[in-house]
Amino acid sequence: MRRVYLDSNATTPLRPEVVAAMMPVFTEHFGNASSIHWFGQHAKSLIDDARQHLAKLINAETAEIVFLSGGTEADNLAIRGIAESQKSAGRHIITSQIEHHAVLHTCKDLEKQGYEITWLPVSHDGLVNPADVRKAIRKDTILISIMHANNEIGTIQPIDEIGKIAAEADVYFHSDGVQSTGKIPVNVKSLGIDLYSMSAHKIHGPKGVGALFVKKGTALKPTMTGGGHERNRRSGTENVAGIVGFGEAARRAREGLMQDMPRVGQLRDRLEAGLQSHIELIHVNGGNAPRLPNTSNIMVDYAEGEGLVISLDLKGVAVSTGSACSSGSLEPSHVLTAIGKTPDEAHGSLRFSLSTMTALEDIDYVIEVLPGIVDRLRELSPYYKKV
Amino acid sequence: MRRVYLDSNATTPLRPEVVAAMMPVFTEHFGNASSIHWFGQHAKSLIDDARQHLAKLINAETAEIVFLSGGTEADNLAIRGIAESQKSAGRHIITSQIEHHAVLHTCKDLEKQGYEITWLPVSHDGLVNPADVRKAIRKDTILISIMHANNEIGTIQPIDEIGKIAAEADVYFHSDGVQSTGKIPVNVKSLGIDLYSMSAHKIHGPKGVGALFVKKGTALKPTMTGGGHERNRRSGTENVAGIVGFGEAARRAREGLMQDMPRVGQLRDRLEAGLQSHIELIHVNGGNAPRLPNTSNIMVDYAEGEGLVISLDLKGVAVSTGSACSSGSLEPSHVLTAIGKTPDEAHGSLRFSLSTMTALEDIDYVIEVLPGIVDRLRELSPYYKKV
Amino acid sequence: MAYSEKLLDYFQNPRCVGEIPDADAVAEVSNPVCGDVMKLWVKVSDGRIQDAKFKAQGCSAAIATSSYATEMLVGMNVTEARLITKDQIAKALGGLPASKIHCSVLASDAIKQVLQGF
Amino acid sequence: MAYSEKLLDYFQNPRCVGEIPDADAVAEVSNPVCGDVMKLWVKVSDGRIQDAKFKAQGCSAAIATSSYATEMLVGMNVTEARLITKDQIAKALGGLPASKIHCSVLASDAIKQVLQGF
Ligand SMILES: Cc1ncc(COP(=O)(O)O)c(C=O)c1O
Ligand SMILES: Cc1ncc(COP(=O)(O)O)c(C=O)c1O
Ligand code: FES
Ligand code: FES
Repeated sequence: MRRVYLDSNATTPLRPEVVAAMMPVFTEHFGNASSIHWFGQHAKSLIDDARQHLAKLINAETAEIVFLSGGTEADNLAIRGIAESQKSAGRHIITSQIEHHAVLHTCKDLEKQGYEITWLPVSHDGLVNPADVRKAIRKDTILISIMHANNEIGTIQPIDEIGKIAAEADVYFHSDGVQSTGKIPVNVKSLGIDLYSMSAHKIHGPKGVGALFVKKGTALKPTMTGGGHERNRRSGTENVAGIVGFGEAARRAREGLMQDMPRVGQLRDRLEAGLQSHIELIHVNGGNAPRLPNTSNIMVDYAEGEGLVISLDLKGVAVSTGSACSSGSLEPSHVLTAIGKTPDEAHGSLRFSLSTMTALEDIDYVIEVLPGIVDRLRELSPYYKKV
Repeated sequence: MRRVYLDSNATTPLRPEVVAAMMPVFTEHFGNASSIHWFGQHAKSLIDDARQHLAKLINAETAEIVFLSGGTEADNLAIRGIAESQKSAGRHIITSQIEHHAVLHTCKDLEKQGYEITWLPVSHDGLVNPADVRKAIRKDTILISIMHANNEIGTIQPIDEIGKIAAEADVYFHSDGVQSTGKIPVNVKSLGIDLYSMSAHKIHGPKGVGALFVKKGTALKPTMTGGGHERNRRSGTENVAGIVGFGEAARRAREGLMQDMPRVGQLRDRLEAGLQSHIELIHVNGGNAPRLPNTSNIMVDYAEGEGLVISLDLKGVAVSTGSACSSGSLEPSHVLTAIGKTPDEAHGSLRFSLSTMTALEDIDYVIEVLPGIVDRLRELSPYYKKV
Repeated sequence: MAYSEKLLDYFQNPRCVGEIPDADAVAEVSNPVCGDVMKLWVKVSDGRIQDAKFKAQGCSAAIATSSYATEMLVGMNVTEARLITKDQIAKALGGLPASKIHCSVLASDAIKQVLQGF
Repeated sequence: MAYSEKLLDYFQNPRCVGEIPDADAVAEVSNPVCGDVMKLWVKVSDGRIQDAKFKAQGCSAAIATSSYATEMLVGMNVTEARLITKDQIAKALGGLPASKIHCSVLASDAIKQVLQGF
């Protein structure tokens, strides 16, 4: 069976070049980067190189990149680290209703510990209004955390404006850049960001590796203590191979930003146009907002998302209903609810997420098979009446 | 130049079989284990298999194994997780003076937050006295954390006795098993352990992957929040390839426990005998206690450890002075200080740590080159007088 | 795939789909958590279910369990049918993943409701 | 390797090792953090250091910097020699990793101490 993978916002396969970069690290350059002997120093230099690739991708200094175990840890460290270090200054945090669970549940946890969280709403197009951020700032606000690009609908938040507002108010600004890193240009300096979360496996790097950009001078209490690795920002033996893979993935992503991503955007547009011309009563969520070039969230009236995903899977096509983490859950997506969808509408949504590895044929195959699937499910629906 | 790697307690190279198991996961079975489509479900089944290998290695149930980013995270989750979940019951923790920094610094951090820590001393052989543990238990004691085998000197603690004491007193018992897992038999059930830390890269698995055994029913507040992975014990997209590698490493380690480890022990004994017959004034730290078969910590009078390490490195031999994490530090090892060494003595210690990949020739090469190095350094010493 | 072959078969080739225009009873139930719905039509005579048809807008588990349950109904007597449980349905389809157990509630609820008047 | 070639050379083949039995001054200093020691012998006449030798029990950086500093001393006049700083020594050997900067203190301290009487 033909296998088409369109769930890149959940995770991606490694690029062959990334595997090639990692291979020798497993068996030859396998030292512990803290060791002073040859094996250790060689490993350390590999990490230094990777750190440069990451820094370059987002225009940071190498000393500002902290390697971690993934995007979830990056979000946790940013939010818990600031909350803990600033708690004598205040306990108010501003975030949005459409953050990834790694931010959402971390803020909820802090809420239980006595922090106050302002959960900003978003427009029907899935955008936070910077004016709302400004209004929400109080004397005891210690952190603003607004994601760069949303993982479910791909909308890109106006974080440059939010960065300015945060800087004026002298409040730390964290942005979850897990979905944007390597897909759209990022310049942490011009965006006025203090903390930026990244994850390797969304851009053809390995799972279990992430990074947090921490602007020089940012007070951050570590969440993981031990040997004092990563300049005391994060303890634990460095995952050298994973970091090397992340570095290579970042390098390739940066090189591809100008060529690969526009092509991905064209494929995504072709998908949306193709589906819209073959299937009635479908809508693109967040379609009027600036979006990641690779993401398309489509609401199908009179059909349920999981049934669509399973049907597509049986045809070899991998997509998701929302974020992978919550794919076991019956609850409607909090993102779709936040943009004003009813639970019912939210339940009929499909997320297609492409990557630089997506082929034109993959798209055309989906345009070929999905209409029949939707027809079949709609015929089962007690509400659907053919027009 | 011949390269001899005798720093396996810092980290190890991957076994070829481990690399082979991981390879297809990077590019073919790369799904996000939370996704409901084929790619995701396949990834999930790979994780399930790995979880079985881990469970089998230490005689746990699969549901009791939580995959994490390493031993440091395992220690942090165990200690912080219990401290947080039990804080209304009490804030007293018992640990030892020779724990790894991941335990040591985490307890220090809790100390700053108002927890009380009892730091148990160890004997000159590097052993905690179970009677001391019993005496230290108070009404408000919520956790006992005593490592299984020490990373610097290899001494194996009487954790079976400590486990009994903890169970009688109804206090949670955590043991850092990062160095013991896969090197000596471990049975968490008969040892009376509630939490047990493990790390893949010490047994020829990948860095950046670890696990915590969490006995069924243990109340543990997660330190990493987000998508609710690992049965809500640890959020973050699972590092499927890394977990598969850990599983394979665990499986091989279990198979090798009865054959490989005795051979490693013989090589270690040959090393100690060879060095003692060729170099005067050297002593084996912890030599009278039960030790890991792969570890030898040797104190060389009238020479300094880092100089020995660098000299050996220039001959192609990788060893360390103490734990890799602190190898950048001037401070004497807290472990050697705890067993009664002066800072001066502690500074003259070398750690050799072998693995199943160590060859007889590696050992003989060290016995050949080290005497000359020691001689040269001793000749520089203002204190040394040839006997 | 976390679903059994049999469940997937009932999802892909559902039996007893449709409406019964002259049904003796109709029920419509929805899952309060996800909003998925099932509508069930029956023809009953002599205390026995002569025919049953369903329609559903829901997940694959909802569709498969609804179809299987509807098929079960045909020919059953009403008293027996009332005893059908969600677990029985789920089990007959090879079990359901933990997060999907609630999906079979649709069918068992619809049966209970549609048979209320008999 | 975090050390320069030059530093490693001074560590492996240290110059000016030894004792001067009829030295004009001897100093022994130790690093308070790690306990490593350096002993320095000098012969001084006409305000000029005629000969210098050292012994050290310490890390590779300590041995290399001690050796290099001792070698520098020979032929220098005392006033100049007093101005030698730890950074100067470290720099001449290609720099030191952050955690090792303190190791060159041994040599600069020993120089200051041994020249105290002149
Ligand atoms: C926006 C966003 N933030 C955070 C994460 C978590 O990153 P990771 O999967 O590396 O834990 C993800 C993906 O899962 C994401 O899409
Ligand atoms: C005893 C012990 N505990 C914990 C750790 C930390 O594990 P990791 O290196 O996987 O973070 C190590 C090794 O570094 C160790 O030897
Ligand atoms: S998810 Fe709604 S019934 Fe299954
Ligand atoms: S470590 Fe003691 S002087 Fe370098």
